[in-house]
Amino acid sequence: MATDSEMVFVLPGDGIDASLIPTHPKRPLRLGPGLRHIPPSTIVPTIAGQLVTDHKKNSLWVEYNGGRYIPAVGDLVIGQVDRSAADFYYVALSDYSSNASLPQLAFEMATKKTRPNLATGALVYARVSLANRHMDPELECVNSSTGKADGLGPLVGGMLYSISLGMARRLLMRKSVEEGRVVVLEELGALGLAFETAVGRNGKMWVNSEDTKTVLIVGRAVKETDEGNLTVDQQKKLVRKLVKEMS
Amino acid sequence: MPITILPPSVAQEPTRSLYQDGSQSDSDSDGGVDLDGDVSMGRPTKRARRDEAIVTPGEVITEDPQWMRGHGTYTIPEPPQIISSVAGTLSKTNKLLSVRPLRARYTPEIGDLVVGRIVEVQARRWRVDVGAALLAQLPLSAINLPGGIQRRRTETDELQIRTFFSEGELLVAEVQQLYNDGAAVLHTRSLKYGKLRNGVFMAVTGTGGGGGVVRARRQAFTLDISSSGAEGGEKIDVILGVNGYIWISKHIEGEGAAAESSGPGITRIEESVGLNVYSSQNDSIPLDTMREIARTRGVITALVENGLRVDEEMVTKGYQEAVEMARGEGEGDDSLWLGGEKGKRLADALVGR
Amino acid sequence: MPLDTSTYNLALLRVDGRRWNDLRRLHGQIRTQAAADGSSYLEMGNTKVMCVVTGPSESARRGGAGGGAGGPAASSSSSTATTPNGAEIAVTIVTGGFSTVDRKKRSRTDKRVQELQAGVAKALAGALHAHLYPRSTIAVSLHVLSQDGSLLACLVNASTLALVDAGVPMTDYLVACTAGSTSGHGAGDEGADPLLDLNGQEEQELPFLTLGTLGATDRVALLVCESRVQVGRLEGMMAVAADGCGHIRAALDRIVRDKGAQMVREGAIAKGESIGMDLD
Amino acid sequence: MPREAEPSLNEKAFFLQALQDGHRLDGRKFEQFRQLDLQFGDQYGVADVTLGKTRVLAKVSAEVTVPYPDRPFDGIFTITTELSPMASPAFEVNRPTEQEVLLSRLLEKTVRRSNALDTESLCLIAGQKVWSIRVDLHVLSHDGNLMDASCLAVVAALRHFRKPDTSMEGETLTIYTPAEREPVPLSWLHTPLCITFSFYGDEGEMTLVDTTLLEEQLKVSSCTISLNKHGEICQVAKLGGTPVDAVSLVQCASIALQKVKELSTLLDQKLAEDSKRRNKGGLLAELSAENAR
Amino acid sequence: MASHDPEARLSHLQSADGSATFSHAGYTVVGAVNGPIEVQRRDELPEEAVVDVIVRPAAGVGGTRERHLESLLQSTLRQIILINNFPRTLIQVTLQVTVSPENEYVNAKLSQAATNLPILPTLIQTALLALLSAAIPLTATVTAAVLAIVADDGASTIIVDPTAREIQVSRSLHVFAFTSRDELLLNESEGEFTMQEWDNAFATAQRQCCPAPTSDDVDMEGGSQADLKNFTRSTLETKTASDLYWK
Repeated sequence: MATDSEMVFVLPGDGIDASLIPTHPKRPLRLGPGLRHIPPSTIVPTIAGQLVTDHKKNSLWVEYNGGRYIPAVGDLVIGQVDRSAADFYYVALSDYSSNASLPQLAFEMATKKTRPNLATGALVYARVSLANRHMDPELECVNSSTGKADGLGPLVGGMLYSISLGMARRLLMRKSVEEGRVVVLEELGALGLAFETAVGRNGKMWVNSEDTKTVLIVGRAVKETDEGNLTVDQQKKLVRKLVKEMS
Repeated sequence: MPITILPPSVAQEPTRSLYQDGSQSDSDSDGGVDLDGDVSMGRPTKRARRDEAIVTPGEVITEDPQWMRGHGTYTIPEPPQIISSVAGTLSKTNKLLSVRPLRARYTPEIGDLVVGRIVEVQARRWRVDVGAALLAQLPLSAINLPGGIQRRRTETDELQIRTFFSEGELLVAEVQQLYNDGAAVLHTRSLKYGKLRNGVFMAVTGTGGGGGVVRARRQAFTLDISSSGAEGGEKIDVILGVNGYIWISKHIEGEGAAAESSGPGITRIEESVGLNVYSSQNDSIPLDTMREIARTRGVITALVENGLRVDEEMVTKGYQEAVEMARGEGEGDDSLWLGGEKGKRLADALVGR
Repeated sequence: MPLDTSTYNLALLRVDGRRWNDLRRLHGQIRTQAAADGSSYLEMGNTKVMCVVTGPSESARRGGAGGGAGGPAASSSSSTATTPNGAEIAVTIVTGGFSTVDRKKRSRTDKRVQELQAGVAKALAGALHAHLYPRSTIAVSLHVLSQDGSLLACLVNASTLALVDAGVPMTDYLVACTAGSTSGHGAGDEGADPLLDLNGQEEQELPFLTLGTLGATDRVALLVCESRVQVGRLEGMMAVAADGCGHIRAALDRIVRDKGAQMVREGAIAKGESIGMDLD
Repeated sequence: MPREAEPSLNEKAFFLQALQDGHRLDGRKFEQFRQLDLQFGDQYGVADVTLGKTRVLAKVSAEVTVPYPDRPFDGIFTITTELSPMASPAFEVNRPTEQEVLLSRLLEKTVRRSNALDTESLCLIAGQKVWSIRVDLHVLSHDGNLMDASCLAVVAALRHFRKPDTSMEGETLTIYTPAEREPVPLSWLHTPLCITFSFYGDEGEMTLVDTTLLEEQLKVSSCTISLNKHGEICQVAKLGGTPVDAVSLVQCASIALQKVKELSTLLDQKLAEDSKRRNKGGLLAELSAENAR
Repeated sequence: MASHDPEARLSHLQSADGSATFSHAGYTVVGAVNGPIEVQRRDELPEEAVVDVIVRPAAGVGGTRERHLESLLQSTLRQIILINNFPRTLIQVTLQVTVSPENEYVNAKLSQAATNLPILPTLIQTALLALLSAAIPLTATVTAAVLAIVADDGASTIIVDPTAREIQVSRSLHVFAFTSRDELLLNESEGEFTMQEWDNAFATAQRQCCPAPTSDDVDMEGGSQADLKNFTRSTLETKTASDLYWK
């Protein structure tokens, strides 16, 4: 990932040292969140955080935690159905934000006759298919090229927890243990707890299990790791403590 | 401060004396009542009142599990009981128990003839107040186009939706469909339905008693006014919407609701559904007809005030009676008023009291 | 402040001559307003309240546009209680300036009035089967004509009557009654008696509470106490008030039944079918 | 208008299931409060209450003013509660929500109407000059149970407050600045606090105290009982909601008494700690003030 | 008399998207930022975010004084927030004053007729920290200072961060705010002053708010006055380090 060992902290409006801007010969430069390009060639941070350079992918972004979820195309999110109209569900991604729309046919195998019937207050795991500043975001629960759900769709049962956007990002990393340093889920699984989770980039985590207690343990483990900034060792200790407490 | 002794009210007397009897012996200690000792009060109306004319909220109707609960009732699992949730009369249909409330807002049913008022115009439909809990809707596709043309509704129709019906206008329609939440969808695709003009609107209670419109064989009929000696028109149309909204208007031959029986054959639709069906302009109405419309309105008001049902029979009889009464007292505009004592006399005469 | 009620111990009679467990004269009528969906008039002693119910009718849409003549939208001065996926219950209380001796006008934005409104609305929401009317509003408008104690109780009872008249389904009558205690707030005073259905003067001088129950049960929908009283007295006062609620329920029921019987007699409604058949 | 988000169906169902199994989401017992922290400001009359993630701050201020003509011997005592969008965007400025009205009425009844503060002692010259004591309540973060936290904050701030000392010589009233004379505490009669119970289940058969925002949103009804440690009820409010068995309400009252005793003890202890800290600082401050001159 | 060192806590209010408590010069202000959230239809701007600022006094209800401060803050913050990034949304900044300095020698009046200006820098600074905490994209950061000009036997002296007593005896009062790129963003002056005095005040404020970027040892240079610009940087640096502890 980031090749720079040194942490580079930026504030909005700071100048960025030219050496930090990756210069890949072929790939175009990709700017991630927290940066702004002022033509012709100035790059300015817009938020406070750690500047991260990925020379391989020729990309540059600011890593931070906090704030409100702002939808971006491709994000996996957990939404709550606010109301349904003729062809759409209107889905809330975070409190007080405008609703995203989810076409009723954007589900696996959905036709006019077989589309899922979601009540107000139901949860869906979806992917952001359209997001720009001028329009309300759009979601889909199906991979439009393969027609497969890929695990997306209504979330039935279980419990929803709010977590920080940073924690959601860590949990969604391909190697959440190595890179994200979250081990609670693996630890709990190793102790024989059976549960399933879904993590939304919008700071939501859904946990389900046959056993109510397991859901409670998983929820508390992740929330306490998140709120307490726990290290890997602390997380392991927490898991042992919670499991002991609840049994 | 002087001690005030209030006379006990008549209605209150039985329960009150009962209460005093029960507690007289221990009225000087505060142990007369306690929270747990009072469970016998629970559902006091269980069996004792079986002879009552009506059931009231909270009253246990039956504990027999063979019955199914219908409208106006709810069940509790332990012990299994069907309990009334409204005040009204009991009705049973096979094994279904339901309670018809003494009075309630109109509950739409498919096939009902209703009179409504346009409240809101939307892109492809109107929203209509029919006196129900929810506004009914009338889709653009559910009306007759002027001239009776049969075709899909186009964008042009959508743009000039207000030329058909606009806010505040009245119409008569039939309930075609019901949504899960009880909201009605109307249609006016018949010659007997459509925009209302040349008359007067009145609202009485919908469903249930106390002088409401009752569901009857015919909700719309024509009243012969020749007996009143009216010149010009000899008939007026009366539409008794099941929802308690009523329209009384000048009779027009071959048009409007009363054309029901002698309605034109299907081939004549094109000719008769002229452009004027969506006109909001009244025709000229002879003074006599206007007077008789007002009299009819007075009759219905009198029926309502005296707690009588409103249907074709009562209105027709009432109208004849009113004409007789007016004749007896000599002509004059005063004879139109049928409130108070006069209304009561009319009502008494009708039910033969 | 001289305690006029202090004479109670002499004859065990209250200022108006009642014993501890006497209700005041209760007089009520339903169907007082022909134009309303439901209406009532209720007197509990000299506390007199009028109630008009409109609805259930379609709620004005969020965002303002539309709505209209379908029914009076909840005005900003009313307090509303919402039920999940059901009708919204909007309560407005208007207090006539002439309802009290000092003729003080209470504005509708007065927090005390708003609290009363919220109390009545939420209590009704727990008793009505509002889930039968999604997207609707049931507007309850209460007018206080005269105040002489037990106002909240009278408001609740009048609303119940009017809602029965409007044919809105409910689990049972929601009834309310006050109970007080002849004790001061001190811990002592063991001989203190509970009192039922306080009038205005007693409310001024004695600790009291208003209790609302669902029918003649111990299920408490409403409990409001605004005076200082020993925690040990609570149970006794609640017991007396609950008992009073049972009697008020019977009284309200009688009012409704009398009206129903009259309507059946006059032929305004078809006679109900006999229930005797549930025996076979 | 921003709307308060409702919990999802999944949350509702799971929460109730967990409750029926005897668990709260954060692992607390049904009658257990969250971590409670009470801090006093550097200035007199500022109390900052943190209850889990709920945080409220009360500030007391005093000024001399003219009494109301119908109450010439009483000082003026007001409590203002205005919920700002800081606590939740659903709160709009100048448009009190029902919650705000009920909170303000609760404080009014609990603290003001129960005569916790002796308003007659605020009178300086009858009919002409009285102290006007004002409490401003600021909700900084709202995660449930605003009622109990606010009530504690208001009462703590009032007990912590010192008003300027005064003296009467003949007709002249002197009000001393804090630099001249150490300010004096208010005349305080009893310490009412409130405990809110929330009910769950179809019959309201499960009872929780100190609910989080999510728990609060899912309650079927609630009851707030205000009383002091001597067991005097100042106010009870169960405003509607699902009917609850009378017996459980009576039980709530006795739990409330026990909780209020605990809170009172905590409050007394915190006040004592603060005055001890101040006394030390007070001497130092006096010395340094002397030095500065 | 040494002014207190500035102190700050970030992201400590859980319900808000971003929050900060900032104490400086005898004032303590709690700030919360929510946004971008749904805006009321009637306030909506088609191309920009609406910035709503609410200032609430510690005691008493807000009046014209607070409305004035709100309008100053609103126009200032609109300049640094990238409002074009979030059209048709609302960014809501709530600032709650919790402590304001008391003059030991005067009995406080609730209805203060005193000046609005001294609190302005603290409000601006709190708003900035809360915005950074909420990760709202900004063009730059901002630093503000208040100065009093006291006439002393004909010669006038400039006092940075004056105390309540110094303000009382001052002849004029000035507030300046500069962006991190050293552009003047806001100036409010009141009282009697000459252009010369204003120039001097401006120069002092500029030195105060825009310390030379190369100097590492700011404390020495800044003297007794706090260097808020570097304070902002170090506060956010600490926050970022703590948020990204897992990296």
